[in-house]
Amino acid sequence: MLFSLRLPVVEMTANFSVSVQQQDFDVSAELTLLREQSSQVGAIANFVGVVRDINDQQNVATLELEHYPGMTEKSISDIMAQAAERWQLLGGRVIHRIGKLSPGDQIVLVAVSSLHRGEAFAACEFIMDYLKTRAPFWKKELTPDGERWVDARDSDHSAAERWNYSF
Amino acid sequence: MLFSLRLPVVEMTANFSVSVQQQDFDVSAELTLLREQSSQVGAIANFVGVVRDINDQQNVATLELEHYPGMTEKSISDIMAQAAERWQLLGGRVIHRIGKLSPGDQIVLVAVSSLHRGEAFAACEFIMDYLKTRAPFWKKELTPDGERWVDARDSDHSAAERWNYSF
Amino acid sequence: MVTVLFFARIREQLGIDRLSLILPQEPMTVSRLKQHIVDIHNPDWSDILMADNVIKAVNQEVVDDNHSLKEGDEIAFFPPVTGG
Amino acid sequence: MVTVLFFARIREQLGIDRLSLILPQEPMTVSRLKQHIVDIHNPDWSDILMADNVIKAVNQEVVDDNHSLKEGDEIAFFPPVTGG
Repeated sequence: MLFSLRLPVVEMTANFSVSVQQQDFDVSAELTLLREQSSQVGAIANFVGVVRDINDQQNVATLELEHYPGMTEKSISDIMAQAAERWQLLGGRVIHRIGKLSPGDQIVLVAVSSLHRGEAFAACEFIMDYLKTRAPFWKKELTPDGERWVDARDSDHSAAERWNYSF
Repeated sequence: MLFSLRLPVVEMTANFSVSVQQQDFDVSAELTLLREQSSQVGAIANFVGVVRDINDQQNVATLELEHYPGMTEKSISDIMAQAAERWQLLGGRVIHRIGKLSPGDQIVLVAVSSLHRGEAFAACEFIMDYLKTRAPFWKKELTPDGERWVDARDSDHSAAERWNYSF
Repeated sequence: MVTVLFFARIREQLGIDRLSLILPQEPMTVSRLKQHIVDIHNPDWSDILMADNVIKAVNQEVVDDNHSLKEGDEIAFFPPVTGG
Repeated sequence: MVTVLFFARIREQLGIDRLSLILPQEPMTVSRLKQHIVDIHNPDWSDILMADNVIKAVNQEVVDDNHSLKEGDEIAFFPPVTGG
Protein backbone atom coordinates (compact mmCIF):
# COMPACT_ATOMS: atom_id res chain seq x y z
CA MET A 1 0.00 0.00 0.00
CA LEU A 2 1.55 3.22 -1.11
CA PHE A 3 -0.33 5.28 1.44
CA SER A 4 -0.33 2.95 4.41
CA LEU A 5 2.51 4.16 6.63
CA ARG A 6 3.32 7.51 8.08
CA LEU A 7 6.36 9.48 7.07
CA PRO A 8 8.95 10.05 9.76
CA VAL A 9 9.07 13.65 10.89
CA VAL A 10 12.06 15.51 9.44
CA GLU A 11 13.07 19.01 10.46
CA MET A 12 12.75 21.50 7.62
CA THR A 13 14.65 24.75 7.45
CA ALA A 14 13.18 28.07 6.40
CA ASN A 15 14.75 27.53 2.98
CA PHE A 16 11.98 25.09 2.08
CA SER A 17 8.45 26.36 1.58
CA VAL A 18 5.05 25.41 0.15
CA SER A 19 2.21 27.58 -1.10
CA VAL A 20 -1.23 26.50 -2.28
CA GLN A 21 -2.85 29.45 -3.98
CA GLN A 22 -5.28 30.56 -6.65
CA GLN A 23 -3.02 33.21 -8.20
CA ASP A 24 -0.33 32.59 -10.78
CA PHE A 25 3.37 32.53 -9.87
CA ASP A 26 6.50 34.08 -11.36
CA VAL A 27 9.21 31.47 -11.83
CA SER A 28 12.02 34.03 -12.13
CA ALA A 29 11.09 35.63 -8.82
CA GLU A 30 11.02 32.24 -7.08
CA LEU A 31 14.39 31.22 -8.52
CA THR A 32 15.89 34.55 -7.50
CA LEU A 33 14.79 33.91 -3.92
CA LEU A 34 16.42 30.47 -4.00
CA ARG A 35 19.64 31.97 -5.39
CA GLU A 36 19.70 34.63 -2.70
CA GLN A 37 19.25 32.12 0.14
CA SER A 38 22.83 30.85 -0.06
CA SER A 39 26.04 31.73 -1.85
CA GLN A 40 26.57 27.97 -2.15
CA VAL A 41 23.78 27.51 -4.71
CA GLY A 42 25.28 26.23 -7.96
CA ALA A 43 22.27 24.48 -9.46
CA ILE A 44 18.52 24.98 -9.52
CA ALA A 45 16.39 22.29 -11.12
CA ASN A 46 12.76 23.14 -11.51
CA PHE A 47 9.59 21.87 -13.04
CA VAL A 48 6.51 23.74 -14.23
CA GLY A 49 3.29 21.84 -14.91
CA VAL A 50 1.01 23.36 -17.53
CA VAL A 51 -2.72 22.83 -18.24
CA ARG A 52 -2.93 20.97 -21.54
CA ASP A 53 -5.56 21.69 -24.16
CA ILE A 54 -6.35 18.08 -24.86
CA ASN A 55 -6.60 15.34 -22.27
CA ASP A 56 -7.74 11.89 -23.35
CA GLN A 57 -9.23 13.29 -26.58
CA GLN A 58 -11.54 15.80 -24.88
CA ASN A 59 -11.18 19.51 -25.33
CA VAL A 60 -10.62 21.03 -21.92
CA ALA A 61 -12.30 24.38 -21.60
CA THR A 62 -11.47 24.87 -17.95
CA LEU A 63 -9.88 22.85 -15.19
CA GLU A 64 -11.00 23.16 -11.60
CA LEU A 65 -8.68 22.11 -8.80
CA GLU A 66 -9.90 21.11 -5.35
CA HIS A 67 -7.61 20.40 -2.41
CA TYR A 68 -7.66 19.47 1.29
CA PRO A 69 -6.57 22.64 3.11
CA GLY A 70 -3.96 21.81 5.71
CA MET A 71 -3.25 18.25 4.64
CA THR A 72 -2.16 19.36 1.18
CA GLU A 73 0.51 21.71 2.52
CA LYS A 74 1.55 19.16 5.13
CA SER A 75 1.95 16.33 2.62
CA ILE A 76 4.08 18.48 0.32
CA SER A 77 6.23 19.61 3.26
CA ASP A 78 6.72 15.97 4.19
CA ILE A 79 7.79 15.09 0.65
CA MET A 80 10.27 17.99 0.59
CA ALA A 81 11.62 16.90 3.97
CA GLN A 82 12.18 13.40 2.61
CA ALA A 83 14.02 14.84 -0.38
CA ALA A 84 16.16 16.99 1.92
CA GLU A 85 17.07 13.89 3.91
CA ARG A 86 17.94 11.89 0.81
CA TRP A 87 19.95 14.52 -1.09
CA GLN A 88 22.12 17.44 -0.04
CA LEU A 89 19.85 20.36 -0.84
CA LEU A 90 20.12 24.06 -0.09
CA GLY A 91 16.49 25.06 -0.61
CA GLY A 92 13.16 24.08 -2.09
CA ARG A 93 9.99 25.78 -3.22
CA VAL A 94 6.65 24.27 -4.22
CA ILE A 95 3.69 26.30 -5.43
CA HIS A 96 0.48 24.57 -6.47
CA ARG A 97 -2.48 26.47 -7.84
CA ILE A 98 -6.13 25.69 -7.05
CA GLY A 99 -9.47 26.89 -8.41
CA LYS A 100 -10.24 27.43 -12.07
CA LEU A 101 -7.42 27.23 -14.62
CA SER A 102 -7.36 27.42 -18.42
CA PRO A 103 -5.25 25.62 -21.04
CA GLY A 104 -1.70 27.02 -21.10
CA ASP A 105 -1.87 28.13 -17.46
CA GLN A 106 0.87 27.14 -15.03
CA ILE A 107 -0.43 24.67 -12.40
CA VAL A 108 2.56 23.72 -10.32
CA LEU A 109 6.16 24.76 -9.65
CA VAL A 110 8.72 22.53 -7.98
CA ALA A 111 12.14 24.16 -7.64
CA VAL A 112 15.14 22.75 -5.78
CA SER A 113 18.55 24.32 -5.21
CA SER A 114 21.74 22.46 -4.50
CA LEU A 115 25.51 22.72 -4.88
CA HIS A 116 25.55 20.46 -7.93
CA ARG A 117 23.02 19.61 -10.58
CA GLY A 118 22.70 15.84 -10.05
CA GLU A 119 21.13 16.23 -6.64
CA ALA A 120 18.89 19.10 -7.72
CA PHE A 121 17.53 17.14 -10.69
CA ALA A 122 16.90 13.98 -8.69
CA ALA A 123 15.21 15.80 -5.80
CA CYS A 124 13.03 17.87 -8.14
CA GLU A 125 11.78 14.79 -9.97
CA PHE A 126 11.30 12.89 -6.70
CA ILE A 127 9.19 15.70 -5.21
CA MET A 128 7.11 15.97 -8.36
CA ASP A 129 6.53 12.20 -8.57
CA TYR A 130 5.39 12.00 -4.96
CA LEU A 131 3.30 15.15 -5.20
CA LYS A 132 1.45 13.49 -8.10
CA THR A 133 0.53 10.43 -6.04
CA ARG A 134 0.34 11.74 -2.47
CA ALA A 135 -0.68 15.39 -2.29
CA PRO A 136 -4.47 15.73 -1.98
CA PHE A 137 -5.49 17.65 -5.08
CA TRP A 138 -8.27 16.66 -7.44
CA LYS A 139 -8.80 17.92 -10.98
CA LYS A 140 -12.20 18.32 -12.56
CA GLU A 141 -12.42 19.04 -16.27
CA LEU A 142 -15.17 21.33 -17.43
CA THR A 143 -15.63 20.39 -21.11
CA PRO A 144 -18.28 21.31 -23.68
CA ASP A 145 -19.82 17.89 -22.90
CA GLY A 146 -20.06 18.56 -19.18
CA GLU A 147 -17.96 18.06 -16.08
CA ARG A 148 -15.81 15.08 -15.25
CA TRP A 149 -13.34 14.23 -12.51
CA VAL A 150 -9.92 13.32 -13.90
CA ASP A 151 -8.87 9.73 -13.20
CA ALA A 152 -5.57 9.01 -11.50
CA ARG A 153 -2.94 7.66 -13.90
CA ASP A 154 -1.21 4.33 -13.31
CA SER A 155 1.96 5.79 -14.82
CA ASP A 156 2.13 8.31 -11.97
CA HIS A 157 2.21 5.50 -9.46
CA SER A 158 4.92 3.72 -11.44
CA ALA A 159 6.93 6.95 -11.46
CA ALA A 160 6.70 7.30 -7.69
CA GLU A 161 7.42 3.63 -7.04
CA ARG A 162 10.71 3.64 -8.91
CA TRP A 163 12.26 5.69 -6.08
CA ASN A 164 11.98 2.54 -3.96
CA TYR A 165 10.99 4.47 -0.93
CA SER A 166 10.54 2.42 2.20
CA PHE A 167 7.08 3.55 3.20
CA MET B 1 36.83 8.64 -27.00
CA LEU B 2 33.93 10.77 -26.02
CA PHE B 3 34.59 13.33 -28.73
CA SER B 4 35.76 11.12 -31.53
CA LEU B 5 32.74 10.67 -33.79
CA ARG B 6 30.43 13.13 -35.42
CA LEU B 7 26.81 13.44 -34.49
CA PRO B 8 24.29 12.46 -37.14
CA VAL B 9 22.43 15.44 -38.52
CA VAL B 10 18.93 15.74 -37.08
CA GLU B 11 16.36 18.22 -38.29
CA MET B 12 15.42 20.77 -35.65
CA THR B 13 12.20 22.72 -35.63
CA ALA B 14 11.90 26.39 -34.82
CA ASN B 15 10.74 25.34 -31.35
CA PHE B 16 14.34 24.62 -30.34
CA SER B 17 16.80 27.48 -29.98
CA VAL B 18 20.21 28.37 -28.56
CA SER B 19 21.62 31.72 -27.48
CA VAL B 20 25.13 32.51 -26.29
CA GLN B 21 25.08 35.99 -24.81
CA GLN B 22 26.62 38.31 -22.25
CA GLN B 23 23.36 39.63 -20.83
CA ASP B 24 21.25 37.94 -18.17
CA PHE B 25 18.06 36.03 -19.01
CA ASP B 26 14.56 35.97 -17.58
CA VAL B 27 13.43 32.40 -16.90
CA SER B 28 9.72 33.30 -16.71
CA ALA B 29 9.82 34.92 -20.14
CA GLU B 30 11.56 31.90 -21.65
CA LEU B 31 9.08 29.47 -20.11
CA THR B 32 6.17 31.57 -21.32
CA LEU B 33 7.50 31.33 -24.88
CA LEU B 34 7.74 27.54 -24.55
CA ARG B 35 4.18 27.38 -23.19
CA GLU B 36 2.86 29.48 -26.05
CA GLN B 37 4.51 27.35 -28.74
CA SER B 38 2.01 24.52 -28.39
CA SER B 39 -1.26 23.82 -26.61
CA GLN B 40 0.11 20.31 -26.06
CA VAL B 41 2.73 21.42 -23.52
CA GLY B 42 1.99 19.79 -20.18
CA ALA B 43 5.44 19.82 -18.62
CA ILE B 44 8.48 22.08 -18.65
CA ALA B 45 11.63 20.86 -16.94
CA ASN B 46 14.38 23.39 -16.66
CA PHE B 47 17.74 23.91 -15.10
CA VAL B 48 19.50 27.11 -14.06
CA GLY B 49 23.22 27.06 -13.33
CA VAL B 50 24.44 29.65 -10.84
CA VAL B 51 27.94 31.04 -10.14
CA ARG B 52 28.97 29.75 -6.74
CA ASP B 53 30.87 31.80 -4.21
CA ILE B 54 33.28 29.07 -3.28
CA ASN B 55 34.82 26.62 -5.72
CA ASP B 56 37.50 24.25 -4.46
CA GLN B 57 38.09 26.41 -1.36
CA GLN B 58 38.91 29.59 -3.25
CA ASN B 59 36.79 32.68 -3.03
CA VAL B 60 35.62 33.53 -6.50
CA ALA B 61 35.49 37.25 -7.04
CA THR B 62 34.60 37.05 -10.72
CA LEU B 63 34.23 34.35 -13.31
CA GLU B 64 35.13 34.95 -16.94
CA LEU B 65 33.67 32.72 -19.63
CA GLU B 66 35.28 32.22 -23.02
CA HIS B 67 33.66 30.30 -25.87
CA TYR B 68 34.21 29.30 -29.51
CA PRO B 69 31.76 31.41 -31.51
CA GLY B 70 29.91 29.26 -34.00
CA MET B 71 31.01 25.87 -32.70
CA THR B 72 29.46 26.53 -29.31
CA GLU B 73 26.01 27.21 -30.75
CA LYS B 74 26.37 24.31 -33.18
CA SER B 75 27.36 21.81 -30.50
CA ILE B 76 24.42 22.80 -28.30
CA SER B 77 22.02 22.56 -31.27
CA ASP B 78 23.38 19.09 -31.98
CA ILE B 79 22.83 18.02 -28.36
CA MET B 80 19.25 19.34 -28.44
CA ALA B 81 18.65 17.53 -31.73
CA GLN B 82 19.85 14.29 -30.14
CA ALA B 83 17.49 14.84 -27.22
CA ALA B 84 14.61 15.53 -29.62
CA GLU B 85 15.34 12.25 -31.39
CA ARG B 86 15.51 10.30 -28.17
CA TRP B 87 12.45 11.73 -26.39
CA GLN B 88 9.16 13.15 -27.58
CA LEU B 89 9.70 16.87 -27.01
CA LEU B 90 7.68 19.91 -27.97
CA GLY B 91 10.36 22.58 -27.60
CA GLY B 92 13.71 23.42 -26.08
CA ARG B 93 15.66 26.50 -25.12
CA VAL B 94 19.29 26.87 -24.09
CA ILE B 95 20.87 30.15 -23.05
CA HIS B 96 24.49 30.27 -21.96
CA ARG B 97 26.15 33.44 -20.77
CA ILE B 98 29.72 34.50 -21.57
CA GLY B 99 32.03 37.25 -20.34
CA LYS B 100 32.38 38.33 -16.72
CA LEU B 101 29.98 36.93 -14.12
CA SER B 102 29.76 37.31 -10.34
CA PRO B 103 28.75 34.88 -7.59
CA GLY B 104 24.98 34.40 -7.56
CA ASP B 105 24.65 35.22 -11.26
CA GLN B 106 22.78 32.87 -13.58
CA ILE B 107 25.16 31.18 -16.07
CA VAL B 108 23.02 28.76 -18.04
CA LEU B 109 19.39 27.89 -18.70
CA VAL B 110 18.26 24.59 -20.20
CA ALA B 111 14.47 24.34 -20.59
CA VAL B 112 12.57 21.53 -22.30
CA SER B 113 8.84 21.22 -22.92
CA SER B 114 6.96 18.00 -23.46
CA LEU B 115 3.54 16.43 -23.04
CA HIS B 116 4.57 14.63 -19.86
CA ARG B 117 7.15 15.27 -17.19
CA GLY B 118 9.25 12.12 -17.50
CA GLU B 119 10.50 12.99 -20.96
CA ALA B 120 11.03 16.65 -20.09
CA PHE B 121 13.13 15.79 -17.01
CA ALA B 122 15.25 13.22 -18.84
CA ALA B 123 15.88 15.44 -21.86
CA CYS B 124 16.77 18.45 -19.69
CA GLU B 125 19.30 16.48 -17.68
CA PHE B 126 20.71 14.86 -20.85
CA ILE B 127 21.22 18.23 -22.53
CA MET B 128 22.84 19.67 -19.43
CA ASP B 129 25.17 16.67 -19.00
CA TYR B 130 26.34 16.84 -22.61
CA LEU B 131 26.63 20.61 -22.59
CA LYS B 132 29.01 20.25 -19.62
CA THR B 133 31.33 17.88 -21.51
CA ARG B 134 30.92 18.88 -25.15
CA ALA B 135 30.03 22.55 -25.57
CA PRO B 136 33.19 24.67 -25.96
CA PHE B 137 33.10 27.04 -23.00
CA TRP B 138 35.96 27.67 -20.61
CA LYS B 139 35.76 29.27 -17.19
CA LYS B 140 38.50 31.37 -15.68
CA GLU B 141 38.28 32.33 -12.03
CA LEU B 142 39.56 35.74 -11.06
CA THR B 143 40.36 35.37 -7.35
CA PRO B 144 42.17 37.62 -4.89
CA ASP B 145 45.17 35.32 -5.45
CA GLY B 146 45.14 35.78 -9.21
CA GLU B 147 43.59 34.15 -12.24
CA ARG B 148 43.16 30.45 -12.87
CA TRP B 149 41.48 28.33 -15.50
CA VAL B 150 38.91 25.97 -14.01
CA ASP B 151 39.75 22.29 -14.46
CA ALA B 152 37.23 19.94 -16.06
CA ARG B 153 35.54 17.65 -13.54
CA ASP B 154 35.66 13.88 -13.90
CA SER B 155 32.14 13.69 -12.44
CA ASP B 156 30.84 15.64 -15.44
CA HIS B 157 32.18 12.97 -17.77
CA SER B 158 30.62 10.25 -15.64
CA ALA B 159 27.30 12.09 -15.79
CA ALA B 160 27.41 12.26 -19.57
CA GLU B 161 28.57 8.68 -20.00
CA ARG B 162 25.64 7.20 -18.08
CA TRP B 163 23.35 8.08 -21.01
CA ASN B 164 25.18 5.34 -22.95
CA TYR B 165 25.17 7.32 -26.09
CA SER B 166 26.71 5.57 -29.08
CA PHE B 167 29.18 8.22 -30.13
CA MET C 1 -16.95 14.17 18.69
CA VAL C 2 -15.00 13.56 15.53
CA THR C 3 -15.05 15.51 12.26
CA VAL C 4 -15.47 13.63 9.00
CA LEU C 5 -14.54 15.29 5.69
CA PHE C 6 -15.29 14.21 2.11
CA PHE C 7 -13.53 15.49 -1.00
CA ALA C 8 -13.92 15.62 -4.77
CA ARG C 9 -15.97 12.86 -6.42
CA ILE C 10 -16.89 11.33 -3.04
CA ARG C 11 -18.11 14.69 -1.74
CA GLU C 12 -20.28 15.11 -4.82
CA GLN C 13 -21.62 11.54 -4.73
CA LEU C 14 -22.59 11.83 -1.06
CA GLY C 15 -23.85 15.38 -1.53
CA ILE C 16 -22.13 16.43 1.69
CA ASP C 17 -18.68 17.76 2.51
CA ARG C 18 -18.52 17.36 6.29
CA LEU C 19 -20.10 15.52 9.24
CA SER C 20 -19.67 15.88 12.98
CA LEU C 21 -20.22 12.61 14.81
CA ILE C 22 -20.16 11.29 18.33
CA LEU C 23 -18.00 8.16 18.31
CA PRO C 24 -20.45 5.39 19.28
CA GLN C 25 -18.04 3.12 21.11
CA GLU C 26 -14.37 2.46 21.86
CA PRO C 27 -12.28 0.98 20.29
CA MET C 28 -13.35 2.34 16.93
CA THR C 29 -11.53 1.80 13.64
CA VAL C 30 -11.79 3.64 10.32
CA SER C 31 -13.48 0.60 8.85
CA ARG C 32 -16.13 0.53 11.57
CA LEU C 33 -16.64 4.29 11.29
CA LYS C 34 -17.50 3.90 7.60
CA GLN C 35 -20.14 1.28 8.47
CA HIS C 36 -21.48 3.53 11.23
CA ILE C 37 -21.81 6.46 8.83
CA VAL C 38 -23.69 4.27 6.34
CA ASP C 39 -25.97 2.93 9.11
CA ILE C 40 -26.99 6.30 10.48
CA HIS C 41 -27.22 8.18 7.18
CA ASN C 42 -27.93 6.34 3.95
CA PRO C 43 -27.51 2.69 2.86
CA ASP C 44 -26.66 3.94 -0.66
CA TRP C 45 -23.44 5.42 0.73
CA SER C 46 -22.00 1.95 1.29
CA ASP C 47 -20.72 1.44 -2.27
CA ILE C 48 -19.17 4.89 -2.28
CA LEU C 49 -17.36 4.72 1.06
CA MET C 50 -16.38 1.04 0.89
CA ALA C 51 -14.86 1.24 -2.61
CA ASP C 52 -11.30 -0.16 -2.78
CA ASN C 53 -9.69 3.00 -4.00
CA VAL C 54 -11.04 5.32 -1.30
CA ILE C 55 -8.16 6.91 0.57
CA LYS C 56 -8.52 7.47 4.30
CA ALA C 57 -6.68 10.11 6.31
CA VAL C 58 -6.77 10.71 10.06
CA ASN C 59 -5.47 14.04 11.30
CA GLN C 60 -4.13 14.65 7.81
CA GLU C 61 -2.04 11.49 7.61
CA VAL C 62 -3.02 8.65 5.30
CA VAL C 63 -4.02 5.52 7.25
CA ASP C 64 -5.50 2.09 6.53
CA ASP C 65 -8.90 0.69 7.54
CA ASN C 66 -7.58 -0.75 10.81
CA HIS C 67 -6.41 2.58 12.16
CA SER C 68 -7.87 3.27 15.63
CA LEU C 69 -9.82 6.46 16.14
CA LYS C 70 -9.99 8.66 19.20
CA GLU C 71 -12.00 11.63 20.40
CA GLY C 72 -11.26 14.81 18.46
CA ASP C 73 -9.87 13.11 15.35
CA GLU C 74 -10.32 14.61 11.89
CA ILE C 75 -11.11 11.81 9.45
CA ALA C 76 -11.15 12.35 5.69
CA PHE C 77 -12.27 10.18 2.76
CA PHE C 78 -11.12 11.01 -0.75
CA PRO C 79 -10.46 9.47 -4.19
CA PRO C 80 -6.97 8.92 -5.66
CA VAL C 81 -5.26 12.27 -6.06
CA THR C 82 -4.79 13.97 -9.44
CA GLY C 83 -2.79 17.14 -8.81
CA GLY C 84 0.39 18.37 -10.40
CA MET D 1 45.18 28.13 -46.65
CA VAL D 2 43.71 26.83 -43.43
CA THR D 3 42.77 28.75 -40.30
CA VAL D 4 43.98 27.51 -36.93
CA LEU D 5 42.32 28.71 -33.73
CA PHE D 6 43.44 28.36 -30.11
CA PHE D 7 41.23 28.82 -27.06
CA ALA D 8 41.44 29.35 -23.31
CA ARG D 9 44.55 28.05 -21.53
CA ILE D 10 46.13 26.95 -24.82
CA ARG D 11 45.60 30.38 -26.33
CA GLU D 12 47.26 31.99 -23.33
CA GLN D 13 50.15 29.52 -23.22
CA LEU D 14 50.92 30.04 -26.91
CA GLY D 15 50.29 33.76 -26.70
CA ILE D 16 48.35 33.64 -29.96
CA ASP D 17 44.71 33.07 -30.80
CA ARG D 18 44.82 32.42 -34.54
CA LEU D 19 47.13 31.38 -37.37
CA SER D 20 46.65 31.27 -41.13
CA LEU D 21 48.75 28.57 -42.77
CA ILE D 22 49.39 27.17 -46.19
CA LEU D 23 49.03 23.39 -45.94
CA PRO D 24 52.54 22.11 -46.77
CA GLN D 25 51.55 18.85 -48.41
CA GLU D 26 48.69 16.44 -49.04
CA PRO D 27 47.59 14.24 -47.35
CA MET D 28 47.79 16.17 -44.10
CA THR D 29 46.38 15.01 -40.77
CA VAL D 30 45.65 16.93 -37.57
CA SER D 31 48.60 15.20 -35.95
CA ARG D 32 50.99 16.28 -38.71
CA LEU D 33 49.59 19.80 -38.65
CA LYS D 34 50.48 20.09 -34.96
CA GLN D 35 54.08 19.07 -35.71
CA HIS D 36 54.19 21.49 -38.63
CA ILE D 37 53.02 24.36 -36.42
CA VAL D 38 55.68 23.52 -33.84
CA ASP D 39 58.36 23.28 -36.54
CA ILE D 40 57.66 26.63 -38.15
CA HIS D 41 56.87 28.58 -34.96
CA ASN D 42 58.32 27.52 -31.64
CA PRO D 43 59.70 24.21 -30.32
CA ASP D 44 58.31 25.10 -26.88
CA TRP D 45 54.79 24.75 -28.29
CA SER D 46 55.22 20.99 -28.63
CA ASP D 47 54.30 20.14 -25.03
CA ILE D 48 51.28 22.41 -25.19
CA LEU D 49 49.82 21.16 -28.48
CA MET D 50 50.75 17.48 -28.08
CA ALA D 51 49.27 17.13 -24.58
CA ASP D 52 46.85 14.19 -24.27
CA ASN D 53 43.89 16.24 -23.19
CA VAL D 54 43.98 18.76 -26.07
CA ILE D 55 40.71 18.61 -28.01
CA LYS D 56 40.86 19.04 -31.76
CA ALA D 57 37.98 20.33 -33.90
CA VAL D 58 37.84 20.66 -37.67
CA ASN D 59 35.11 22.84 -39.12
CA GLN D 60 33.58 22.96 -35.65
CA GLU D 61 33.27 19.19 -35.22
CA VAL D 62 35.47 17.33 -32.74
CA VAL D 63 37.90 14.97 -34.51
CA ASP D 64 40.85 12.78 -33.59
CA ASP D 65 44.53 13.13 -34.57
CA ASN D 66 44.12 11.03 -37.71
CA HIS D 67 41.51 13.28 -39.26
CA SER D 68 42.51 14.37 -42.79
CA LEU D 69 42.66 18.08 -43.53
CA LYS D 70 41.82 19.89 -46.72
CA GLU D 71 42.14 23.38 -48.13
CA GLY D 72 39.92 25.92 -46.38
CA ASP D 73 39.47 23.95 -43.15
CA GLU D 74 39.08 25.68 -39.80
CA ILE D 75 41.09 23.76 -37.22
CA ALA D 76 40.78 24.50 -33.48
CA PHE D 77 42.76 23.34 -30.46
CA PHE D 78 41.31 23.72 -26.99
CA PRO D 79 41.42 22.28 -23.45
CA PRO D 80 38.62 20.19 -21.89
CA VAL D 81 35.48 22.30 -21.68
CA THR D 82 34.18 23.77 -18.42
CA GLY D 83 30.89 25.52 -19.22
CA GLY D 84 27.51 25.15 -17.60
